[in-house]
Amino acid sequence: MINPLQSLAQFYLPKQASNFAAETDFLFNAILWISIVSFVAIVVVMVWFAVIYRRRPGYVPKPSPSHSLGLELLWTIGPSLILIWIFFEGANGYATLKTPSNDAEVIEVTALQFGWQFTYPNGEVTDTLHLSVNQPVRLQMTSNDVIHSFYVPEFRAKMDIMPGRKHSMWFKPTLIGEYKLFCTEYCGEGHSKMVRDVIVHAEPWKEMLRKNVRWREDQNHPVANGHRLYKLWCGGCHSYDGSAKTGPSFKGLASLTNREFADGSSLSFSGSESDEWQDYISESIRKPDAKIVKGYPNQMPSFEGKLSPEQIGYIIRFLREVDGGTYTEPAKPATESEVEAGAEAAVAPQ
Amino acid sequence: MATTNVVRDEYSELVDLEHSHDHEHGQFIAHHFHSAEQQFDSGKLGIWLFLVTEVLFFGGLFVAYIIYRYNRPDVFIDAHHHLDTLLGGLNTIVLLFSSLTMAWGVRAAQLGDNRTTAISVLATMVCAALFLGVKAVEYSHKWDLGLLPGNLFSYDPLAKHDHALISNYLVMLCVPFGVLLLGFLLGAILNLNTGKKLIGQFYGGMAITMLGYFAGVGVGVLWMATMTPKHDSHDDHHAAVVVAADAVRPVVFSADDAAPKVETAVVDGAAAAEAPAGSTAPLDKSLGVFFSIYYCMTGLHAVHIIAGIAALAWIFYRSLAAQWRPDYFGPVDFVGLYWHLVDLIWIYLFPLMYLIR
Amino acid sequence: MATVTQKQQLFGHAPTNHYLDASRGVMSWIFTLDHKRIAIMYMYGVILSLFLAGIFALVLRLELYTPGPWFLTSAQYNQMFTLHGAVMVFLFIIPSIPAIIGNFVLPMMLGAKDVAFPRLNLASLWLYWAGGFFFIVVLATSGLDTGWTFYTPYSTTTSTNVIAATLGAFILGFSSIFTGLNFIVTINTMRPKGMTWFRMPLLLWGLYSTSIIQVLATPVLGITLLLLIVERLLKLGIFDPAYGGDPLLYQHFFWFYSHPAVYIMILPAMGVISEMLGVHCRKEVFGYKFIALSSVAIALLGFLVWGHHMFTSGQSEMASLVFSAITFSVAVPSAIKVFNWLCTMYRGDINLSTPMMYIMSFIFLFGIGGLTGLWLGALSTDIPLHDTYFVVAHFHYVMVGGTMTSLLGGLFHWWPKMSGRMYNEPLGKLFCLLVFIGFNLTFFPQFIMGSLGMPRRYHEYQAVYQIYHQLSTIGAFTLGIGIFGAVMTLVYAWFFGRKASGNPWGAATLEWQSSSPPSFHNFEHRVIVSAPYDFSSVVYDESVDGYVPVVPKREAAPAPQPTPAPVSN
Amino acid sequence: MAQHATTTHAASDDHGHGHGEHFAHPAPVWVLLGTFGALIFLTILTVFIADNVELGSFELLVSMGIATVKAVLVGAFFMHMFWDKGFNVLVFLSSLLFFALFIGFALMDSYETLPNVSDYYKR
Repeated sequence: MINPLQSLAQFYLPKQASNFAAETDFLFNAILWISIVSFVAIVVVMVWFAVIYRRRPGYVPKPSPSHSLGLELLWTIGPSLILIWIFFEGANGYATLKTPSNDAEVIEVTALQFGWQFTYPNGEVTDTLHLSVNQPVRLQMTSNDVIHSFYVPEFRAKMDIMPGRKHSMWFKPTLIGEYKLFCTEYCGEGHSKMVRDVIVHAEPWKEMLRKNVRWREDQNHPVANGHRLYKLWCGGCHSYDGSAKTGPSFKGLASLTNREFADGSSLSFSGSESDEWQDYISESIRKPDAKIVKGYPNQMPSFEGKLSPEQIGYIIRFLREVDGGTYTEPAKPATESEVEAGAEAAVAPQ
Repeated sequence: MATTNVVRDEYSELVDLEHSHDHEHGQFIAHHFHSAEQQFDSGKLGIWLFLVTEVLFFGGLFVAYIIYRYNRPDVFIDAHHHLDTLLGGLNTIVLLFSSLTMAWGVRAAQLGDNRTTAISVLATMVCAALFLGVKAVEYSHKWDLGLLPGNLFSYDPLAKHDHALISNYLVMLCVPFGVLLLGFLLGAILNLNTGKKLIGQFYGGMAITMLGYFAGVGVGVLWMATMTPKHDSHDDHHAAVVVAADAVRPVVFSADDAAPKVETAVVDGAAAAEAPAGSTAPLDKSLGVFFSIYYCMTGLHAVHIIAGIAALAWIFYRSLAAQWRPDYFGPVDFVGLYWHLVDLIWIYLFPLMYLIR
Repeated sequence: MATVTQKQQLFGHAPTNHYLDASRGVMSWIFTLDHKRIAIMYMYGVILSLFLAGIFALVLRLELYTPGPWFLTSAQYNQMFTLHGAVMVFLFIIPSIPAIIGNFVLPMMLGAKDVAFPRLNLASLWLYWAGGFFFIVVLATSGLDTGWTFYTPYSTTTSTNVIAATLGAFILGFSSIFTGLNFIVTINTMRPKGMTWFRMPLLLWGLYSTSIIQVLATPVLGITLLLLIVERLLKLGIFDPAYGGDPLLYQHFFWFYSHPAVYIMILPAMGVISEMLGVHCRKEVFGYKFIALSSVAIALLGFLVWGHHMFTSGQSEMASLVFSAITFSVAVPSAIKVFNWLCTMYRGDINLSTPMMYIMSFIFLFGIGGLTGLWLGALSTDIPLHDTYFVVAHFHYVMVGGTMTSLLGGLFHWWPKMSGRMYNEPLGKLFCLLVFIGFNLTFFPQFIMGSLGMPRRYHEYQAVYQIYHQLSTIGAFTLGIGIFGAVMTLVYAWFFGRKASGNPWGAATLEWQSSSPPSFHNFEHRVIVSAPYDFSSVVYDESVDGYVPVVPKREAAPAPQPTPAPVSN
Repeated sequence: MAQHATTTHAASDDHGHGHGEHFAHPAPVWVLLGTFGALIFLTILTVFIADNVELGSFELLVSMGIATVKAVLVGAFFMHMFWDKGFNVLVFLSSLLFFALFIGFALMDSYETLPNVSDYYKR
């Protein structure tokens, strides 16, 4: 049995993918039909009056009262009652929204210009949000820089994330699928690029995490480590395929021979193995305001203390890899010794 | 659509009424008002509405003050060591006295006694300038110590504070008033000698006002001089307090949290960048927020005092020109109301800033 | 004995020395104290701002025709929407009706020669220009990309010219305060004898309520922007969390002004609609007291609801509940007005003129704008809709559909008085229709994409929303043509229109007792105060091609006199 | 028709009379001096209390109370509110009402969200 109103709703409402959706949509539709009825009534009456009482030869208006306390009370009290009902329905839904379930899994969310980082209970960090169906989650959210906002339309859930305080929200995904996560508080140039995927898995993601499917830098290829760190920290502002983003692209960065800066100075490099180049990259990550690339504003935050020297080394390896503008996943290193060798090679000069 | 039933004779009556009452308008009644009282009532309501905007303008700062005092009571209690209650109290009394003279001036204007009005308004201006002089000493002393707003805050409780009694900042703050004093003196002498009595008296009065500023500076410096030994020991005592507080940072939000963590870098980023690792006692910049609010509130108040002096000067000139009459004293009353509001705001600022214990 | 010539001089089009001709030269305009000239000069600025910000809007809409970036970079797009919003809000919509129609009509409705403080009025105009100049500075330098809300900490860290823009808005705030202060005093102390509070025209109630908000709320904007400037310069640490500040506090400061400011925008529009409706239905406005008092109620309640802009911001749940509840209480007085307007049309003598078209368009658009507010006031439905295109559509329906529609309607209605000329009726109606269609085509699709989840202030968007964006873009250009055409119709009328009589509509309020355009001192004769919507107090007179007041018998004035014989039927 | 034309003349004929001082209310000298004396006394009192009396959390309340008494004195007598039109007094008091609303809501919100801020710094 298909509810015709329900099937109509698919044209103006996203899928219902969380426990809030049905309740919120009920109120949405209720207000919609209340509005349609009252609006149509108003417009019909207005147009009808305008037609039959229009000024025309031979038309003589009949006298009519200029006030009526009864009518005024009617249209004061009538709408008031409806409004009170709407308020309570809204408040009810809000209460559900604000009362987290007891068995909620906690995921830490860090928003930064212009990307997201999700830290799961076992310490794994990803840039897309992985959830398991029917498992309530509580997001503990902080911002690295300016105000962001976490919004997944299908979940009917939204929460601003302000720097300097901790925000918390919860929901229970109820529908398997892939959704979009939007930033809905204007946060700067790359605001509209701060869109990531939310994947609701059929099998419990939690189980996968228990099996310790977390990224271990010491067991992965340094370039793969670098790619992962790029997605978490750099990808919001820097492309590696040469496309324009907030900051300069990484394409051709490793083969750079000369870099001009906003203050008129410049640096020359003799290849990406040279100390000058590696020092420059390392400094740009830790103290970005020291050298601003010509043509770009001084807007990059410092990652001092957020990335370890090893991690900066992985990023440097990644930069060399994507110099041509494309990234290919390195084959998994075969032996432990290769991994160790890779990790040593990756450590950046200080 | 309708026939006219106008009584045509009436038109001639309608026409002749234009300008019929213009001759009744006195010198001070604008053309669009019917009477002195209507004009006075309009002005009075206007100035009250202006005061309403002033209250809400300052209101924003009071809200900021109360929110931060509520959020960080310890910072605010810390802060009172740096404010001199006696100078603040002196300034309070000076402002209250200026309110008295202002009210006296309004009364005299209402009675048509222009001479008393001029003297009262002059006294009010001298008090206002004196207030600014004391304030200049307070400000410059704090700037010497590095008690600056927000991120500029660089007060180091461990450093020795042997600064000159008359600091460079104070000299800078005195320069404009010195220039004005000389200008007014010159103007007064020239005009009185050439027989332009009115403007000469006005310049003379303004010169006396500027002297009030230097009187305030003098009082402030003398007080600072007598206080210096005690003040320094006070600072030393306070240094211990600050260092102790630093040990348990971030004390502001959680007393039970012992060591400052890397994650607080967002807050301490600026401080950490300036203080090299391993140096003792990083600056507690949270006190800077108190001084942000302190300078915003007292600074905005000082701007209002300066604007008040300008308005009072206008009243002073018109009093010398004997323009007030029992049916025309509005401007004195309106400037008076403004002046009392400035006083009112200080009445609240004084305990909020200086009397926190 | 009065002759026909004399009557024409009094009530017909202006014979000699009207306010436009009273003195000549640029200086006589720049330093004028005449409220009518100040209104005209405000009009230049306001219409210019409308066109400037309108062009920004068209550029934005064109860019959004495709999901990916087209001809603007993200940085340029962000500057465009910020400047569109900031110019529209601070330079167009807030001053629009009070500064143009209010300044021109308010003293005349009181039968007065000028507002209470003509010099303050002129200062207000200068401050408006000065504020506008700062926005030009912003345009000429590094622009502005914070959104018109200047939210910290983005506004304290971005490299664009936030200081010039906030300084401009700060100055415009004072311009607004001065206008409001002037209007309150004028209405309070300069009402003529016989005009009690409840015999004032409804436009005056609207302007009075607006002025209350301007005086009470705008200073808070002033201090907020001042603090923001100092925060940027000195890193105060009041709003910026990097130095211990609280961004949520900024939002409280900002919306304490900016929510009431929404009513600064719409209350005068409601006043204009109430005023014109009576005239063009030639019938006493139904439920006068309810319309009048609901304006004041909206103005006062408007101060208690600012938190509904912050439902998702992390403000406390208690605050959200309280703000939501009070928000719904504001809906009631708005509903009262709409129902009363409908009842005014009942059994009216409805003149289907261009202003009447704008009135009906207003009721339609404001109806949608108001009703969609219900979703945004209710907590659970606001959460997914907040900061999406649903909100964009909602406030455009209220601000543009409401305020701009009634501004245009009001200009058509009072144009004969301002210019002394009649506009072209068929052209006026045509462009009104174009504005109506274009407006709905622009903003109705935005409701749908908003409820589907399209966030606002996005340069690039998901392809599923493209069809709505395309409709919206087409609508925007239709709307642009409509507005441009309507303004051009008025400009044409100013120079080439048919001469208008003193009272072409048969309105009973006092400003229509002057000649068209009015003389320098507004009235050539003593005004006759009657009830504002007593249309039996004016009768049509062929000799002046307009309406003239029924002059009371001498012995009857000023005591109430019996109702004259019905004249119009 | 509820409101029919009750017509009167706008520019009243009787505005010409009474250019008197009936709208001026000079304050008596003893009131001014008495107010000033009370203000000085209260200033000294509030400093004395702050320095010598331990009031704990009531301190803010007491000092604000004294400040309010001072403000009322200044308002009533120096600013002539005691003799002024009721409407003007209402206008001024309304500013305090709206200020109270502003501060009330902001403080209520700040009070309830303080844990979110302290949580952040505790981490």
